[in-house]
Amino acid sequence: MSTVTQKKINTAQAINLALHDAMAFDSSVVVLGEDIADAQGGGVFKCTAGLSEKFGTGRVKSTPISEQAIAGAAVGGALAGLRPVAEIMLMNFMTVAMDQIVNHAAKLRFMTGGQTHVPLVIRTTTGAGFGTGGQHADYLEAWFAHTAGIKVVAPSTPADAYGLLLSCIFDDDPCIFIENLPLYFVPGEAPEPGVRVPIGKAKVVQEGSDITLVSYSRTLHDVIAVAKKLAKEGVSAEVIDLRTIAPLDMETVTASARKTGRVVVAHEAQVDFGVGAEIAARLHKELFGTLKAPVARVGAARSPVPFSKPLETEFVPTQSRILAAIRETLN
Amino acid sequence: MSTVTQKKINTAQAINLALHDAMAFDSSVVVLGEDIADAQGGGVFKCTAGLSEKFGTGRVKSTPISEQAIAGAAVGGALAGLRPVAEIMLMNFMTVAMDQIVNHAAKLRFMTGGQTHVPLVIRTTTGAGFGTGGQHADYLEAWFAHTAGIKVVAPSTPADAYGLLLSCIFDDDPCIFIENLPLYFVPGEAPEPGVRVPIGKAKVVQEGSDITLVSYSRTLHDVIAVAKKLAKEGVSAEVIDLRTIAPLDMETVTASARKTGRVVVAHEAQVDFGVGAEIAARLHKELFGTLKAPVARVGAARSPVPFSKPLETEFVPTQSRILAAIRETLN
Amino acid sequence: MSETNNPGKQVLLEIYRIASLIKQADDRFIELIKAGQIASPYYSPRGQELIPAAISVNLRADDTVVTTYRGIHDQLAKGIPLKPFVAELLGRATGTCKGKGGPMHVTHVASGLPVTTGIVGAGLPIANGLAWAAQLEGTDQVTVVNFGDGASNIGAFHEALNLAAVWKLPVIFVCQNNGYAEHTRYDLGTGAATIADRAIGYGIPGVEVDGNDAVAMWKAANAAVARARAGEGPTLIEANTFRFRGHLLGDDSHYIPKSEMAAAVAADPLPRFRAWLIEQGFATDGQLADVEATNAAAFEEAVQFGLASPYPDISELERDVVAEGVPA
Amino acid sequence: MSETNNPGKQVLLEIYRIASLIKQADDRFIELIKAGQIASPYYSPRGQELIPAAISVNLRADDTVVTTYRGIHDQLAKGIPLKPFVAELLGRATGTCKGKGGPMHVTHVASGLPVTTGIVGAGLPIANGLAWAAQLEGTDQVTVVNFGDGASNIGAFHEALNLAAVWKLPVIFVCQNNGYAEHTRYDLGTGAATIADRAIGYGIPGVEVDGNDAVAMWKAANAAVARARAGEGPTLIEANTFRFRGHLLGDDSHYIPKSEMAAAVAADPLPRFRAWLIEQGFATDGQLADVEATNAAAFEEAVQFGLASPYPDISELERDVVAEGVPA
Ligand SMILES: Cc1ncc(C[n+]2csc(CCOP(=O)(O)OP(=O)(O)O)c2C)c(N)n1
Ligand SMILES: Cc1ncc(C[n+]2csc(CCOP(=O)(O)OP(=O)(O)O)c2C)c(N)n1
Ligand SMILES: [Mg+2]
Ligand SMILES: [Mg+2]
Repeated sequence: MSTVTQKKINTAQAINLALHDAMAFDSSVVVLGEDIADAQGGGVFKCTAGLSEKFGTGRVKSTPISEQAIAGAAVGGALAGLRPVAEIMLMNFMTVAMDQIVNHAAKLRFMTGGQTHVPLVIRTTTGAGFGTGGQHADYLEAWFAHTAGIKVVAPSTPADAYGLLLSCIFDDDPCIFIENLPLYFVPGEAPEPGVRVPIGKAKVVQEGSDITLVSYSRTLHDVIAVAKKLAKEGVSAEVIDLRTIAPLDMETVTASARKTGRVVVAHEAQVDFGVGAEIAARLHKELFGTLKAPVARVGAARSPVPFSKPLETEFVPTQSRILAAIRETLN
Repeated sequence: MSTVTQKKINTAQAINLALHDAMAFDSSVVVLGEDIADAQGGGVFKCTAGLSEKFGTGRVKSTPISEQAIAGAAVGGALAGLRPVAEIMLMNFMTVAMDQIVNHAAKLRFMTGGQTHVPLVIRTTTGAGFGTGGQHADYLEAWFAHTAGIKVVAPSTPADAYGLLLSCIFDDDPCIFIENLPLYFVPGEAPEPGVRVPIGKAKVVQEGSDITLVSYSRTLHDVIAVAKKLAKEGVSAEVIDLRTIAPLDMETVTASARKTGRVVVAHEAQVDFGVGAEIAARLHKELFGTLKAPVARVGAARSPVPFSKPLETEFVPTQSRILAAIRETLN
Repeated sequence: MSETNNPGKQVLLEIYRIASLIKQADDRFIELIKAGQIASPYYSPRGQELIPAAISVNLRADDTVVTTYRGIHDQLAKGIPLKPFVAELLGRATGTCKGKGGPMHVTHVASGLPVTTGIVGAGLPIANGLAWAAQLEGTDQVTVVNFGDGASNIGAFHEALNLAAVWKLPVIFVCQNNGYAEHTRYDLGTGAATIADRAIGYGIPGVEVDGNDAVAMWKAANAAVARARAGEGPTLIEANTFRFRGHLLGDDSHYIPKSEMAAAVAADPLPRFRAWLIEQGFATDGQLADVEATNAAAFEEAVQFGLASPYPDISELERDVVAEGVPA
Repeated sequence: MSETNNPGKQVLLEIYRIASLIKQADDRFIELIKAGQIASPYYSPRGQELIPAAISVNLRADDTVVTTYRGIHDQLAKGIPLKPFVAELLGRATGTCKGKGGPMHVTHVASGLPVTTGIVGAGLPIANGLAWAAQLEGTDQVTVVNFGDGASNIGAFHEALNLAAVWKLPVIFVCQNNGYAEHTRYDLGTGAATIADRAIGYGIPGVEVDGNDAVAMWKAANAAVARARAGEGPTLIEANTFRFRGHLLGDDSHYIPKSEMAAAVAADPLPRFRAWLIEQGFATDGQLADVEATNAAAFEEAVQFGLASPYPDISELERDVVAEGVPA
């Protein structure tokens, strides 16, 4: 998605902009979540600031601390023709709302034989780095990607956050929209107003010929940094930002892997049974016998998220671990 | 696990036997769940029959319909030195208890720096075949396997159910014990009293040289049936019952794959982001360049579980789909 | 809460028509299951017929009803068309859900039955969302959500009632208290003296009513529906009743004392209501027999339609997972 | 519920010692955070000190207390040793959790602090399990679980109180009602007139008390603990209080009316209690100043210990995930 303007905004602002534009564009778009209305500060991360003042507290509702009720109200509202955007403050809190998301939102279209559908978005954020410890920073995208009927999106830039959120809001099926806490505050290229980024399309962030680096969300930025280092050594890396986890854009990933013959997948979620496993399994099959090295996977340490700073710093897929995996894959 | 006796029992009986033996052996073993006490019938599937009569309603407690309270009581009991075995009637109902399992049971050992540990077992059952429709038959093992700190077990025979349940009960960390509803009623070789089956050890059910078939839970039986058909055609299949999903016994799987060069993984869970992906990703790496064909994955249809019989029958990984995947892998 | 209204003769006869249709449907389904023509667990509502019958006559076609696996009484009361209804229980392509939902999940959007869940308590938060949409759009539609006594102990119940109270949603929470949650007697699983008491914890009206008394049930529903339509917010109704046929078909109710069962059977609300209607001169035995005969004929026609209908094509596994033409 | 007991002088002074220690700790932590020596969100308990102080003097060392991210007051009151406590907030290897837990998750099993959760409401079901173990083993230990007003709206609260009631567990559910859940005022998120009212829905005692009144708080806790020890079951205590320093450090409390904040500050329970102790002749200003000085010295020693302690080795990432020597 190219853009003309040079203005920079951060992801929190981009999300806010997308919500404003979507609500102005379509009166069926409604927003709910804890502390999201302006009287409560417009969201703890300010992503929903100004919405209730502009669109009223009927369409923009702060809720009690009741994630099952939040998700359920979103499901019911969607069944009744609304396009609810529910904020589940942090991804770990989705663990109390899994029933509504997995047993209901994901399935009702099918279980009703197509009589109904559930066009809702659940926005949530996560990610290590701010010392929030073991219960506030998990990446659980693989759970939802494993569930038929749900789309999973995880942008890494403000512009993609804007364009993908619009696409999710106007998609006719449930979407899990995964934001990253540290990225909220990182400025980037501003989006083009109203321009939607398609769900299910990865983005080649940087073209290259020696190796393919696949990532998404915050980790993508570390991958880009590592790619820059490699460039200085004369290694040409192609960097792909998945942007959508489900459905996976294997066309883009496979095309790149076919070209480079070497692939490293990096994400902040656990490696085992994670998104990297699905990508590796598919590349192994689709490019059988043609890859020059096995697909490498880099992820978080095999532990809960630790509090202590030095541990938290090493917990995530660090640039040095990403680099090590690349070097191993190159040899 | 070999056994001398010729007596046959089914998996429901094996589970019941393991619970009786564990409770008799160690007074810290306690059991809780909906309708599990004898006054309520000893469990809807009778797996807990006779326990409350023998060990009292203090150690064997029926609960309200409150899965969060059930899982939480198990976590707290475990922290206090008990070895709770909680029954979550069906796996889909674990969606309302995910917080206690994933944010607490799995993490407290780490988050307390080893001051505490959580030796609980959550028994649950699932599986299509009985016309229970979209919200009563999902396989969600990949979610738990993706979570650090939890073990995931899914036996396919009465003897393994008995021996693995004992191991899980006496393991010092949380275990998710996945039973299969249709298998409850299938008789098999009786276990040797008191003999535990180790967690994390797959079982070579049948040795073979042409192809490796990896499965677990109910699907394993279809795989065995297909292997028998293949034998008649002179195809020698090695059949592996994983028995434990996390930690995966890749040693056994890899050794077999190294020998046969061809692997098919079959399970009733969704293929995408499922257990088969992790196995394929690891084999691809560990045996890079030596496999004769890509690892094939067979799973449920990419949909919720349908009610209508003909659809339900085709939803699961049928023998014909397993066979087709094998043939493709053999050529 | 005004309970001054009274149901008239026509309303009472309509309640009887619906309740007797439910009983006939239940009897017939059990025959079909025993004949192996429905392969699924089946949760009989026998004994609870008067509750939805007395509620539904207070509802409009555009009001919505959310129910559970034990829901054929609620669905029939809301007016689901019989042919696609029966076909759904039979898993046929002509069913309301093309056979994909089945007995535990019968829905029919056109009849105001958008969600039937098999997860205890899950319908309550969803009902709030339906009511929120009506509130936003300024229609005066109401949503009735049915659940059991056992469901009142799950977290979703609590979160949903509290949210509905705080948002003043037009929802009627109907707890059909049949005294048992599966095999667990009310008091063994529930700390509250009455489910209605729990309304205090949400600052909303909590009404305990004899769900086996058509007039009392009608009055409670009438008042709650009026309150919801007027924008005054939700009501929790506890309708006391009993289930005669166990938790699911095959359950021998061993956990129910023989005396309790005997007393309940002796007080079967349906024949009692029938006798009362005659005794009060609202109808003659013959007139009610005609109603039953008409029901029976219509229902049997639906059964034959269902049995003659094809099963869905295997390709239906790929359909309705996500919107047409979009990769799943 | 007998509230006849009264705290004696020694008890009142101990309550003050604890409460003032909590305030001193809070002040010091905020200094450390502003100095960049703790890198984590911090949830100040300032204003709520008297609640755990008055509860803890009713507890035994072997009783357990479950708390939340806003928990340093509960932890200090239960008697957590200061050095490993401070070290944990600083993320050091000498911390109670080797620095792996951090400010939101400080636990110390030896002090009866086995669980501190960051998930709203999650501590309540876990408290039931701790109490169940005590009930089974026939010890008369009790478990106190602390949570906020907002937490009373989440499903886990409901399920936990109901289970505790039905199982007659020795649990004291303490809702520290500070009037706000993050930025949401009590009445905007909670349908109940009082949280204590919700006890009716579980058939257990619900006690509303001024949590800023040490004597009233002590009496409520004393009665609830006695009831639990006697095997008579759980109690829900709603302790009304106020938080002075926002939801978490950095929160400017913009959502709290200036007048409300001013009134609260004017009624700060800690100086009020201090003045009352002197006025009642329980202590002189000098004696209380000594208590504060002793606290301060001990706490500063702990801070220096923490600051001088090493961070955990990176290998700690692999440790404590599962039992030693077992593959994760
Ligand atoms: C979350 C969840 N837990 C458990 C079950 C299994 N289950 C199905 S019905 C039922 C009993 C419900 O009792 P009640 O709410 O009284 O309704 P009734 O069946 O009596 O109409 C249970 C435990 C479920 N479906 N969902
Ligand atoms: C399940 C869950 N939802 C949301 C949050 C985010 N959160 C943390 S504290 C808090 C407010 C809690 O308010 P209250 O219960 O009144 O306790 P207080 O902070 O006032 O002590 C919220 C919403 C969480 N931690 N867990
Ligand atoms: Mg019931
Ligand atoms: Mg509060």
